[in-house]
Amino acid sequence: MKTQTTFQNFDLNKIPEDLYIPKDAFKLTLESFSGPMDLLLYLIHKKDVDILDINVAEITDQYVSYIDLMESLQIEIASDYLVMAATLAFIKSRMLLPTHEEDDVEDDPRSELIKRLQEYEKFKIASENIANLPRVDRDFFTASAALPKFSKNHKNSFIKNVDFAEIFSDINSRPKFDKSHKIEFLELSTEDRVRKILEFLKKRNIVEFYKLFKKDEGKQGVVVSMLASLELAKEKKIEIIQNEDSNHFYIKSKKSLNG
Amino acid sequence: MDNLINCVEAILLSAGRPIKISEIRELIRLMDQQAELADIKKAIIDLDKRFTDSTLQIVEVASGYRLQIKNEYSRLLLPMWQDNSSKTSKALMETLTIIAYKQPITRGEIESIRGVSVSTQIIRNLTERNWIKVSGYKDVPGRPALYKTTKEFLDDFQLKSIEDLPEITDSKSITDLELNFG
Amino acid sequence: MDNLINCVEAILLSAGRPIKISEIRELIRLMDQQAELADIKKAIIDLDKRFTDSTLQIVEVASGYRLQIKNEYSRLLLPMWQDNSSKTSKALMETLTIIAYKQPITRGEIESIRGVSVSTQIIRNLTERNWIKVSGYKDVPGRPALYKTTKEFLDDFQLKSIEDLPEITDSKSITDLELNFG
Repeated sequence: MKTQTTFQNFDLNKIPEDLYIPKDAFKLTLESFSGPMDLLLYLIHKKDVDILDINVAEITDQYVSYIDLMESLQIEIASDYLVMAATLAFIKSRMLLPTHEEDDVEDDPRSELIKRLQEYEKFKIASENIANLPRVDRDFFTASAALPKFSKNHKNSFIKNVDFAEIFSDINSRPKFDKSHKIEFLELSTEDRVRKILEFLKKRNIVEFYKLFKKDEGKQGVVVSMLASLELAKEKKIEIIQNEDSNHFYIKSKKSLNG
Repeated sequence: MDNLINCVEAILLSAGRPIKISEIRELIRLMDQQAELADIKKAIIDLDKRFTDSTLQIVEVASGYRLQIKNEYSRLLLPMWQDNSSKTSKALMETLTIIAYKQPITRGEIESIRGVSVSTQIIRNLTERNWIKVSGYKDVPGRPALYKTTKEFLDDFQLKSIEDLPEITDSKSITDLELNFG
Repeated sequence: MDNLINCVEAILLSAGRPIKISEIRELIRLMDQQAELADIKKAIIDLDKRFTDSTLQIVEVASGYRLQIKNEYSRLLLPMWQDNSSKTSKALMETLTIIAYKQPITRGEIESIRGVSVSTQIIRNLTERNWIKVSGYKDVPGRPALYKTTKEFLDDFQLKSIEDLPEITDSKSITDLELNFG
């Protein structure tokens, strides 16, 4: 922990050479923050100050430095980090304004942030406690044994017709949200998708939403199709329908389109 | 029936999951036999005694009684099961924790506590592990799903009920100090 | 080591699949202990004797030794596995389907097709139902187990051979939807 003061004066464009924590290890630390609140708490505790005594100006500068550092280490920064940076900058600017004696505690521009930090820290500590509870297949193991032989007639009665092909295509049709689809060259355009949806609706009146994109288009395909659908709905060219009991929704062309 | 202890053992061994006393009674009834809940409970205790010199033990968790290997053998068994399925990220654990203590809760509410968006992957991962489930939809615009933890979550963390979760405390630094704005 | 019988018991009880003597030796070696194959074999025989009055027995199959519940308990246990509306979960059927079509396949590969982790519970459940088995180990770092379906799987689902599985036709796959944005 002591060495970390070194980090505060680093050149924003590169990691200082006297930094004796290896670059990779440092990157790992930065990546291990679960979000902007986690990073902020880290910065506060690092200074060994109480949350209630935050010096917003100082913390803001450090926070922004860390974000810059993440950027230079090419860590993908969630927009939430930037939102927090803006919040801090806003509080900092408010703090710089002259205060009046009669201002009470409620007016402290930091109070909202402090409340959120306290609430978050409570759960952060609790989650560390839960992570340390004994867990199945990590700290303890369940016991079981293979089933005895069941007679054939008994067994056949309980396996219904299973459509394996349907199960398989169902798995395949699911977009893989966990894969990072780095589609470098394939830039999907909403405009293009709008055109294609209209073309398709000429042949068929109604289509399930998931058929509007292809598996290999990944998340981007889903997003572009969604944007295109919303655009068309806004222009009143299509209707978006969802049955109450279903996760699927459908794109239906409005009559004017066909008639 | 004199064989009750063995019946309980066979049921617990074949299930590989926690079993309720009432489930055991029902299986025995289907054999045209009778057993009172109290008898079954006693058989469970006797069975656990029989395991004294073996590697087995009976543990009660949220969904019932389960056979486990005694903890002293965990180190021996770990290499067999070491895989990614037991690994969890900090973000996943935070999300799970907030759901556990604040259930039922929407994704948006979790996000506002964590200050970061909760990825679909985390929700899917928690759902797939059967640690959380949708318990309903909040009556606000958009009708967002409300999440709560499951019995299986308690089982996997060897807990009997949600009250057994570690108590949630305000961090020392927060409670001990007066509001002191400089 | 005097504790060898218990180590063997713990391994077989937690594995949920047949285990080779050499695997047992390896697990014991990882604990910085030594055991000869002959000693392990003897421990297995001793353990089986210990099970005389219990519901368990050790069965040797092609891929090793496994613990099985004695056949006299099949009538007691059948209803538990017959009522599979809830227990044959979607996740379980999906995993089985992927193994059926893509065998031999590792757990990691199943996970990447499903997009979510495959719980140990599911693999164990499928193995205990005798629907899948380990057919070998993939020659990549970590040497993960390769799973394939068994003859019993074919029997239970009334398939004569694996070729009888319904063909995955192109019309059913997403890559070939009518809406083919070129």
